Amino acid sequence: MLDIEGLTSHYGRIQALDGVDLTVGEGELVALVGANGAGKTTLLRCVSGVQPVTGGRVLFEGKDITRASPHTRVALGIAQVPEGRQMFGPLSVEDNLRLGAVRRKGPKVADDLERMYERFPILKEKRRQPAGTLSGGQQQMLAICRALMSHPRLLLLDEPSMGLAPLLVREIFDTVARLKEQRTTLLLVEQNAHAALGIADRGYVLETGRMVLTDTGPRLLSNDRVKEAYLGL
Amino acid sequence: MATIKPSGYSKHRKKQTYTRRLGTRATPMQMLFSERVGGMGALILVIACLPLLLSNNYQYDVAITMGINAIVVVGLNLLVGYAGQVSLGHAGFFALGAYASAILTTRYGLHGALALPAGALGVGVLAYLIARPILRLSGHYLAMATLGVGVIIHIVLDREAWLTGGPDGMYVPTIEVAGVPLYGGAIWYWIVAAVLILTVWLALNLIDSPIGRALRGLHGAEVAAEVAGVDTTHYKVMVFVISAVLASVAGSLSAHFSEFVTPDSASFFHSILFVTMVVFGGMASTFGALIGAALLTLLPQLLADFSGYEQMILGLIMMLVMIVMPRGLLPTLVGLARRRQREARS
Amino acid sequence: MVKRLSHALMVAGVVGAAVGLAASADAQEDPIRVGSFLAVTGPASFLGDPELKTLEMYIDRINGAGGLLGRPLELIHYDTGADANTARTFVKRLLDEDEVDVILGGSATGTTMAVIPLVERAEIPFVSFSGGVVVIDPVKPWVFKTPHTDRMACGKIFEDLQKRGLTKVGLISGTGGFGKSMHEQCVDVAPDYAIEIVADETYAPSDTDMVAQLTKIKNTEGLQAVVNPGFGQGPAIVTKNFTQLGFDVPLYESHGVASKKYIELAGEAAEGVRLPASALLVAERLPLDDPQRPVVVGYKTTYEAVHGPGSVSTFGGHAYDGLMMYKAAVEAAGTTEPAAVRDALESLSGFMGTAGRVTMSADDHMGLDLTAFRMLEIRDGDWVLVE
Amino acid sequence: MSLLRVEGLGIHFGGVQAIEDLDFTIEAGTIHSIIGPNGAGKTTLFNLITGVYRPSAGTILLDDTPIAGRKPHDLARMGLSRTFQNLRIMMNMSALDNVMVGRHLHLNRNLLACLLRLPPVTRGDRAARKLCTELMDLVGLSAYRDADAGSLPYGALKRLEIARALAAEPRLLLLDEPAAGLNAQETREIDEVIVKVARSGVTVVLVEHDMKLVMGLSDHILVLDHGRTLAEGTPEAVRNNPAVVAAYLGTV
Amino acid sequence: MPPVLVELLQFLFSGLASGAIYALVALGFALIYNASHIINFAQGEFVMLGGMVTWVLLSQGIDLPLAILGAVAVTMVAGLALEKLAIERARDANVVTLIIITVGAGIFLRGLTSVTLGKDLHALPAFSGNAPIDIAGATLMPQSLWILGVTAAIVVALHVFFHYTVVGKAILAASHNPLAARLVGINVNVVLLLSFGLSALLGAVAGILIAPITATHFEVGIMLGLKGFAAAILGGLGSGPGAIVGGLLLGVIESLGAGYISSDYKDAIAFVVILGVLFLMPRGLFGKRGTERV
Repeated sequence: MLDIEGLTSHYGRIQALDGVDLTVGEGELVALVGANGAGKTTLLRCVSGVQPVTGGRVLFEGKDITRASPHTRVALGIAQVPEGRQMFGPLSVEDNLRLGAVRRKGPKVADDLERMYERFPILKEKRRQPAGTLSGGQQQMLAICRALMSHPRLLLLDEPSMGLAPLLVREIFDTVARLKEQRTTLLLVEQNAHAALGIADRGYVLETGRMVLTDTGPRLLSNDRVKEAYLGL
Repeated sequence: MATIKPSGYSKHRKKQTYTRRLGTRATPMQMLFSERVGGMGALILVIACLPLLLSNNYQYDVAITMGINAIVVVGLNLLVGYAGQVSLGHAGFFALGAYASAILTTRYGLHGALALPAGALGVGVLAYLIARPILRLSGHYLAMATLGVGVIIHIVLDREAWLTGGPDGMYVPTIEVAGVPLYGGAIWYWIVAAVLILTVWLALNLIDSPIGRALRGLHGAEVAAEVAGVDTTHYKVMVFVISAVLASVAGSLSAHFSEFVTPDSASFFHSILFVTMVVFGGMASTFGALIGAALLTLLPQLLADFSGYEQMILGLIMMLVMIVMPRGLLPTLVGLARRRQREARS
Repeated sequence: MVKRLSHALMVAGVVGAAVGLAASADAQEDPIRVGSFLAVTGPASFLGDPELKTLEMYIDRINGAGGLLGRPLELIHYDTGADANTARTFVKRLLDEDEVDVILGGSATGTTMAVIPLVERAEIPFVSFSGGVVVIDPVKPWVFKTPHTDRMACGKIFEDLQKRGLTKVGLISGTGGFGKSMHEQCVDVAPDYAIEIVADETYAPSDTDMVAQLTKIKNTEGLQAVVNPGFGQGPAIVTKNFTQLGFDVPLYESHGVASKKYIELAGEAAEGVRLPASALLVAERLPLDDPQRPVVVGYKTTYEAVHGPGSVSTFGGHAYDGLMMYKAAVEAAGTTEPAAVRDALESLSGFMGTAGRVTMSADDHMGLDLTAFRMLEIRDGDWVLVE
Repeated sequence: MSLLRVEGLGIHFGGVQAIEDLDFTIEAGTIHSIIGPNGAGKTTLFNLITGVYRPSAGTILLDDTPIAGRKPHDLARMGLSRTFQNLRIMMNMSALDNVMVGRHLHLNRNLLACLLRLPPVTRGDRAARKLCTELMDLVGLSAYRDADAGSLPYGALKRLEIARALAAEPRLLLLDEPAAGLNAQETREIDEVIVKVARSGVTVVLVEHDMKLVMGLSDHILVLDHGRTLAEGTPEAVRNNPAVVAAYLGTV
Repeated sequence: MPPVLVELLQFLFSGLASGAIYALVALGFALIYNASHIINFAQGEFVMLGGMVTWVLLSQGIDLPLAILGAVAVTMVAGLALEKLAIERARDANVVTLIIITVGAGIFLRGLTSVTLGKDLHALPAFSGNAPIDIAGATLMPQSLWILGVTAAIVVALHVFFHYTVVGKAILAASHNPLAARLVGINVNVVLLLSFGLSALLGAVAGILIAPITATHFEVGIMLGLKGFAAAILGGLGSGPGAIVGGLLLGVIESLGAGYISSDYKDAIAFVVILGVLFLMPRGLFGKRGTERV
């Protein structure tokens, strides 16, 4: 579904990605792990089109989208839950959700809204409140729901558990697992490599802008090099 | 009280040989390229050689105006560029300095050499009084408040005709030192040059000191600077007063040199012009400020022959330069040069 | 990158062209250099604009007729934007770089005053187009001026009030240089005409509404007339607000609004407004035997032929007078040598300009008297002589 | 005598009571952790202690001196220092200069001396530069000595904050989620740094979600929930407290 | 009614009419600020263009309503061009740089207008005549009613736009968090373009409404732009209600200041009041007050 070939990206003079290859198949959950500054977030930003690509290609369902604008990518079915939630703080919870569907037309938006509220009743309860007043965990739920409102075929999740208490971390991973069961294709970036690789079909390890390892989730979990570097074992 | 002795912390610490920036003295080559030595040297050289190119009073006039503007802009750069506090009202302080000199000499018979520091002192006190409430504001609110202060100063200077001569301005008598009247481009060129060199030297010193780091620090992350013990309000007020005093000194020089003052020197557009000079040359770059002041003083003179089209061209140049080089001339050029150097090396 | 480069090239091109133009300026053959600095932009642009147009037009005509003393005139002009500091720098440029033989200009009193020390030191004759009495009082050896003074305008208005038996006057003045200066002169000469200022308000030149000030004036006990020293858009707004509030006393404007533009801007509200102005505005209505008629009709026809009917203003006339006075002085002196021209200007006698008959002397560098002003009234959208 | 004592502390924003009636003490020379679910008020508590916020109720005593409502820079003078959960790095300066700002209070800040660059200023700066470089080495930033702060990766910036806080030679150091966003390897390094700092006699207060780090380091843990104390005690006691497990850790 | 009250009423009328114009200009500032966090110092030039282009079209013999539409269209094109050619290319520059760019744009537009349309003052005819309306002894021009009415209509329209349409909400979203807006598929460039277009529209309308009262020329936007900025700040940047209240308040303060205190110092009085408000409420009357999260 998603093919990244030889992707290169720079922040000013600093090279963030250096010839990265990555593939996500239909219905797969792929985890991307690596140290801070390895370029994981940059990679997701490149896929969403909010970070300029200086080399290589991004293919979505075989179509070259390297130069496509972010909003056409959303229309094509790529949605991202960004690092740090990125709420529209002063807007209400419901407005945040509706804006998730900004690229879609038709009356079905209301149905989707109900479905999201069913999944996380707390959001329904607070739907008139400004999103900025929610707790970190609720914001993370909202961020996921907002991304789902666009009916993505590929969902990019950037550090969904960052800064959350253990209980919430578990809930987030449950949600991710549930999305996977519903055949949503997922690309997950996580600091919490153990948890991420635990539920992933396949994993990639990124190190200072280069892809150094790829394998199935369980095999990476038992890989000594990964253990040493990221799992603290 | 517990103190940290980092050297005792780590067993694994390798023996450090400190690089050139630390502890020991810099090599002569590094000295040459450092801002303080190399930059000051270049500035003095340019100032010393420029008169060779100046053939008449008008050209001296332009050069002197550059110098006077540069004094304001170096000061304003401390506030806007380094400390990150916008001011759209500094022409007000400039004009107050000019009027202080004009009024104290004509109406109270004070000597110009005394009127200048007296004006600077007055402006310093005024700036100190308004700085505290104003600098609680930030961003565009601060811009508005400083703009308001400038406008109020402008209106007062314009309306109180009994003291200031009103909208038509007032004359300032020629200063005499030991019976010699200070008149003419050549004399004022050197006076302004001396003050400018002193200003630049003080500014460079200040920036590279604990106070300078505090200023840059509160610009970069105000709360972090505050918890590191930087009394941010105190330093904002300090740098606001310093920049206002420099503007006042430049205003006094301008009054005595041009022997005429007008309330227009307090106008909003004059303030904008000063800020434009800071940004043009490059924020947080003292030599950038000098270049910005020089270029924007020269520009209207160059455009004077495009009768009718000056405004269009001036506006266009302002936009283009800022779009192409948002960081300003000097930092952009230095960045380019560095990149070229790196590329050459690799 | 290409885009950026092209931007940079454009900037470089503009600067380069500027330098080139400056360098080519002295290529011509021994012309008489007429320097000028006018407020072509900025708040006084309606002064500077017709002044510059007049200078350009008449210098072409003089050159077309063989020049002055057989030499062509060359106009070197800089726009001051009405800023005094800019004016100073440009006058230095005129004096030192362009080495002009005479300076004509200074649209406003402020810019004129700012440059007087420079021309006095340089000893170059300077004819100003500004209205303030301070320009020539006290007399400065090298400085002359063409328009009537604001003091005279006040006198003319008060004279008219006296004739109508009105003594209690409300003033509403612009805070610009012109309004401020005329306000002072009016307050100063009022006692001479037994006029009492009963209300005294101001407005800023860029204000959009003067109802508050006029309401205060209207509510002043015993008010018999309102006088509005000021120029630009302000007086037109004052006039409209004046009508809106339903005043039942006459409104006097100053010579600062003496152009058709004022009537156009104020519309019907201008009906019945009186103002002192030069004969130029009523050129065709002057009696055929009026000695000023040929001059004003001539200038008006020439100007309007180029810039459209109704475009003439007294401000352009000031520039015409200045240029023609210089021409007369050079012809009288037979040289452009500054001191000789200065002396010739000072001894100019009976020169007929658009402002009136000019007779200079060592202690009068304007040479006009009150008779040069005509009292006009606006009727049916046109000027009418009151006398 | 405890180093820091908090009594009846409370603050509300608009209608929301973020911290309510909070009491606790911190003994000198210990590592003290504050944990709790998101929105429990941990960062708010830090902001109250360091003077960023002014409490609506209660007192904070440092060495028995009330400090509630004092400006952060005053508190820095009294030996308080902290890092930020959302990094507050001076991106317009070099990494080393960031640490040098932390050294501010120990340097000559006389305006005249700075303007004229008198010897005390240059001497002080030289010594400070040496010390700050050593601090950067200590937290593992040797590679970034001459770098601009803007070019440092996230993990390095977290350490830079710690180095800056240490440069002030604090008695009480408050670390707000020092391990958030770090991987296991990096977390382990931060862990070592904290131990070193604590061993040198600095009292450390820690807000952190990484339970392994918290349990391993802390002498004492305070668990907050909805701005109130949920539990308090040794790591062992907290781990076995059923209320904590229910509200925060979940069934293990 | 006692004369004192009639006088007060008269001051209020005149203050509200000027204030409504300031409010429209301030709304233009707020719109662009909301979408981009830029203060557009060329806003006053939109006001100028509205009046000047209407005059040009009228002088070509075009009917007033058509001339107004034409002027609004031309001004909007100028606004869109400013965004497309300048702002979009300099989005990441800092506040002061952007201020300089928009100031430069203002100077350029003034220069362009003076070169193409001349430097003369021009009058526009009042929309419904010049017969003053008497209300309880105080008078009001029909044009002032137009100003107040159109301003009210625009305020209502903007309210509906931002609270009940997805496009309006998308603008708010993009203003608050551009990254997130791009990630949910909002075309941020279109939002920016839209806000510059809208803001140019507001400016043009203000310029057309006031031109019959004050006349128009190529520099008329300088002071109105500055007053609009002051009003926007007074109300609290980015707040719609703030811009309106700020504008009306500024107009009334000026009018009362000129009437009761000193006409010489009426502008200074207005600025003193604004400074006073800012000292007490550093984010203006309606600005977001939330404490910064650290």
